[in-house]
Amino acid sequence: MTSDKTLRWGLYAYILIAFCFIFTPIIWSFIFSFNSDRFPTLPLGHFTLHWYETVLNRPEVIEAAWTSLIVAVCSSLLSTFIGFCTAYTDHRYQFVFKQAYLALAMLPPTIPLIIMALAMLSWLAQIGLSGQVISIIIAHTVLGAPFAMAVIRLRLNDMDPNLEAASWNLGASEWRTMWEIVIPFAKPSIIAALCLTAAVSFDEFAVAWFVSGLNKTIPVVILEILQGNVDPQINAIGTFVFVISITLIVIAEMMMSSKEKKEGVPQ
Amino acid sequence: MTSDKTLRWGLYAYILIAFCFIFTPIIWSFIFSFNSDRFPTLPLGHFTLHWYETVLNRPEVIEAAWTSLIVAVCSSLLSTFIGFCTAYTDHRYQFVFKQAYLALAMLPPTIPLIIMALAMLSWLAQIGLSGQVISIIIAHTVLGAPFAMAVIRLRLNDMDPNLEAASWNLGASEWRTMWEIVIPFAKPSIIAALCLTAAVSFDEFAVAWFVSGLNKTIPVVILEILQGNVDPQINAIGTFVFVISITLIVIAEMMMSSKEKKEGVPQ
Amino acid sequence: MSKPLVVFDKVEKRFADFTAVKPTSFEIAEGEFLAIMGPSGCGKTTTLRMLAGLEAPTGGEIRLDGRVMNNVKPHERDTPMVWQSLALFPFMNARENVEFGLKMRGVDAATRRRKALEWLERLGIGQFAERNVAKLSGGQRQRVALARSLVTEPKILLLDEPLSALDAHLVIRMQSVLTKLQKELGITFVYVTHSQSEAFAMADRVIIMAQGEIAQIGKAKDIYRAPANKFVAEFVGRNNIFEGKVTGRKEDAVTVETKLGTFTVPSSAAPAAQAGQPLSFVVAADLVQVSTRKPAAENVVACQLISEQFMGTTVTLFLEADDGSEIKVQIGQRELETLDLSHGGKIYASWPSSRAHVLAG
Amino acid sequence: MSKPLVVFDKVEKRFADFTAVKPTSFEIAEGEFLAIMGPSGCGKTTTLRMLAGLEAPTGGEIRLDGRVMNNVKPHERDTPMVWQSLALFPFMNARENVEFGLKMRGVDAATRRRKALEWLERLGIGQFAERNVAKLSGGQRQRVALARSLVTEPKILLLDEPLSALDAHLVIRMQSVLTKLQKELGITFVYVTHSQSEAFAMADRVIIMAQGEIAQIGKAKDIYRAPANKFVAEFVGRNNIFEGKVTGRKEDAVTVETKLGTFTVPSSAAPAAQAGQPLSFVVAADLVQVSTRKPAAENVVACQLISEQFMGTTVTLFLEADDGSEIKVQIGQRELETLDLSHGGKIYASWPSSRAHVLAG
Repeated sequence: MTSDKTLRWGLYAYILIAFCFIFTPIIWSFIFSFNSDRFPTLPLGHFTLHWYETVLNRPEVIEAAWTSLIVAVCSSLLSTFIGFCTAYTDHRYQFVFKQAYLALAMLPPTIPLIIMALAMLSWLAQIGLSGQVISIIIAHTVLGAPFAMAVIRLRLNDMDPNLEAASWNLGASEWRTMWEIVIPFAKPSIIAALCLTAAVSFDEFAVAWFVSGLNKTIPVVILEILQGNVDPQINAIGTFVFVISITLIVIAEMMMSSKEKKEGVPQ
Repeated sequence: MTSDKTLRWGLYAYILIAFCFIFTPIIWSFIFSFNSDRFPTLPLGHFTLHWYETVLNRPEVIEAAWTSLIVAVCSSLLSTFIGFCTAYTDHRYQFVFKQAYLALAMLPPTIPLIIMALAMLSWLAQIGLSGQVISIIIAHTVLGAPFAMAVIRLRLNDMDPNLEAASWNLGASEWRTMWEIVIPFAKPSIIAALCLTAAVSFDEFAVAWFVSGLNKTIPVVILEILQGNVDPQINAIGTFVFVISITLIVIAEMMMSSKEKKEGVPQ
Repeated sequence: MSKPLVVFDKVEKRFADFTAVKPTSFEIAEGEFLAIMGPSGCGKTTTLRMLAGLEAPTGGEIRLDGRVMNNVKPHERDTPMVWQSLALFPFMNARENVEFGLKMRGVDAATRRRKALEWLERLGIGQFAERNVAKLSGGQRQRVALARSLVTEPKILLLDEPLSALDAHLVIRMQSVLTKLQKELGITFVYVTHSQSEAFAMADRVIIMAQGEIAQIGKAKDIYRAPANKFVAEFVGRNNIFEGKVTGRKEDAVTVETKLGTFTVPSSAAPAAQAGQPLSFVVAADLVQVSTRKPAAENVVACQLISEQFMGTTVTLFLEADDGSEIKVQIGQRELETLDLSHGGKIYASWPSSRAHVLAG
Repeated sequence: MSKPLVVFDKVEKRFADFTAVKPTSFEIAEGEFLAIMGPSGCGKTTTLRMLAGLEAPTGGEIRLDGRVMNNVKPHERDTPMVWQSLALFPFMNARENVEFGLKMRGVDAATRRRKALEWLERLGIGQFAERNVAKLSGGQRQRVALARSLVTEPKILLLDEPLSALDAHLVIRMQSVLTKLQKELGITFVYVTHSQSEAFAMADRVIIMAQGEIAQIGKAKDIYRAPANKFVAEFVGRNNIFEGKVTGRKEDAVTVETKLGTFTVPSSAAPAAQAGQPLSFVVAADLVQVSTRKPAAENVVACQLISEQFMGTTVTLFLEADDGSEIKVQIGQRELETLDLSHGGKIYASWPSSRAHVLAG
């Protein structure tokens, strides 16, 4: 078929562009994080962990890593909990204005982050929460909950609506059914939601920067180091952040796709 | 049912938090963009368009708006084109390593923006493209194409695989079928992809800031103004950006949900 | 009939904008196999769900074993159900699925394991006890669902179109499993289905529902032979229904004028018919004869052959009378071959008056 | 038989890992209504798709009207198809759908509009011409699909299970539309289906396919009366198949020993049978008689009743012989009522030897 090649070309072209402009730079900075030369030039110098060592000796980086960790853990737990509640409510109940509620609940990720950050900056200053870790947690929870809800909702949509009724029918109360049936069924999506919201929090930069005050997260520290001098330390921190994010996202993806295998019913 | 209230509470709680921490600040900055007082205090002063006027008199804002517009239009066209080609290739052809290609094609949005920005900064400097508008366009195209692909793929998945065969069967060549059948069928999703990728480009801040050089986009200018003095002009620009983004996203949503009505076949 | 286990006393179910079940009363005897049959939307599943407590009646009273059940929660009843979708718990293996009901009743682990294995064994799938339910075939999954519902030894088992997803040959197999099981256990089965074949093959009594009401209740044989009204006659099978007016009455026959012509029915079938009254009667498709030459029978209609439907060795001929109304005739495939029927040619359908069944009302 | 319009000459289709169609030869005459029937995966749809050019044969030659079609692209053929999913273009109205084929052939707007409306009118849906196809009923959509394929006035129409998504009563209606249309237009129909009823009711000739090969080809009547082999006997209907060895031969009868007992078949049906040879024969389910007392017939098997299947006024009894093999008996529902069959009691199935049909090979 003649159009075959032309169309496949589209895919290859995109992969090529993506490689040139995203993957290559990332591999580039990964390589130079282990390179002894101060400036990125070819040929490479020798292998070194020096830049990682200097990074680990900077107290503000360690502090930022802790802040990032605390924020990511708290906000992913909170947003997954909220996400599960909203997804289950949506799955199970019909009520007036449900569509409107859901539309509102899904809105936060569609707001430009810079606008959200700006607005929160002035607002948090008004209510005296500016610069607190809790304010970053709240911001990231609000940001992450819609993702958690979307992921868990997708899974609950696959649940036979009679599954819960079958459990009641066999003598389990509503809460027992929640523990014995609904949560086990949704488990892969709950883990996926935890990973995904942790990654969102870990990577988020604009809000964290505007809101953080003294409690800086890792992306904020990267920017601050960068504003000082160009330094392979940046490559080291960048590689570290990249590996964590991609790991979380890969786990989330695996959890979400594993359901298909489980559901597959042979004839 | 006893668990009813507890669960619904989850949804309400989230809406409440979202309102307090996102919608209120945004409404807040919207209101103060029309308020005569220089500092956000209650009671409000009188209604004014003064801040919009001053913004429009700043040449760097006008320039940034143009840059943003050019970047958004170019990158949304490019990424929708690439997205359509990849989605169609995926829909129609089976080939070796297809899964791997698709996984790579979907990866860019999962990379933390700050890392992507960092990596591109040093890479573009290496290849001499730093500070060019074209480099922002390329970056946003790479970023937007996976969204475009996902949206168009969703639509193509709903297409009866026999639709194309039926068109050939009735005497249309492969290219003719593309124009007469595939593109009309995918039209809502193509429009949605254009809006969505334009919004992504319009809002994106980290990459644009790191890569831009003299060609600043709107989010970059916001940040620069903010680093000077606190000023209700920020509220004016923020409101402007917010309205554009939300409009684009609402159009995209409408296009994506309209397909359900079209497909509904009465008995 | 032994004492009633279930009593529906003017039970009604209204939803916001429509009535699913109009006030309905019937009884189910202990040990009975009752089928509730009807087209989709007739209220049969709602009736079953009310018995399981999944829907609350908006009127009347449901009594199970003498106890009023209207406000008893589903998990406080002992009315296990076999679901159309089976609703097996996908993250458990077959044994764990069967154990679930016992676990919820607080039975200790060893006992429930033993009982679950016993039941799986009894239903012939003991070797699959530790297999994930997703890896079982349709028939095996069906048996797990049955075992899961029966392991708590209930007095009554509710079945909601349990065989509708199975292949035809498995349906036959499972029908025999179900009838055998019901006889051996002696418990009451309430079986909801839209399939006449399943209902007629298994049930002691059949309820036919239409638009939230009981259209007829009785033995399969009686429903088939003597449909109570037009709805049942149409639903149950290949019946030709004639509507008309009584025009005369002789000793042994009543003449009825319909738009297809004037026919006679035995006067014993319509003892009270008066001239001028409306009267409907039914002639079953397998009692109609066809011929290509006009026969000298009492009731003859001239038709054209429109189409045929082959079911096994039986053929249903769809004929169209001159006024456009349809007449169905069921004959054997061998018999069909002896007739020279060409599409478009004249065909005469006829039947003896004694074959007509007069509808009430 | 008039001259062949389509010739399949040792046509074969292999995919990477399996052979969909083994080398197959047959001809289709001009104006013939040919049905290709078989279970799913038998290669019937692949055969049709090769004719439409949607699959390229990996061997052999397909000729249409004398022209070799192997490498002709789908859009360069004139072999319109009616799809199982209909494949109507959802963003066009009924008329635009019908016009599509003409538009692709460069027919001017006025002419194609006129022709499209003519065809919609002819198929009785002229009033829905401007309606979106999503807003039409199943039967109406079916007619749009037919009109869309026929508007270019092809010599041949391919139909891929076109009625499988319709309700039973609509199937009957559409069957009559299709047969009428085919007679009036005089064009060739190639109709792929898994439904025996559709094939038998409409087709002049039927091809039965199994695992990529033609199992039997012939008139519906012949296939039904004399299945060529075990596969056809099982596929076509309610046949009881007995496999055994010839043990003796008398003037008029051959005795065959099977695991169910020794039976006789007429020697005219197996003229060449020698003692010791394997022999299989078929007894159609409607030719078997049942009784509760042992009859004095030639061929008797003692059985138990397992289950029943009701189809209209016919009942299929599923009996199990002592060795566990199944015997099917088809009787009328009225006849069933005269028998006192209880589940579990002994039942005798019997048939006269003359009813046995000996299978070839």
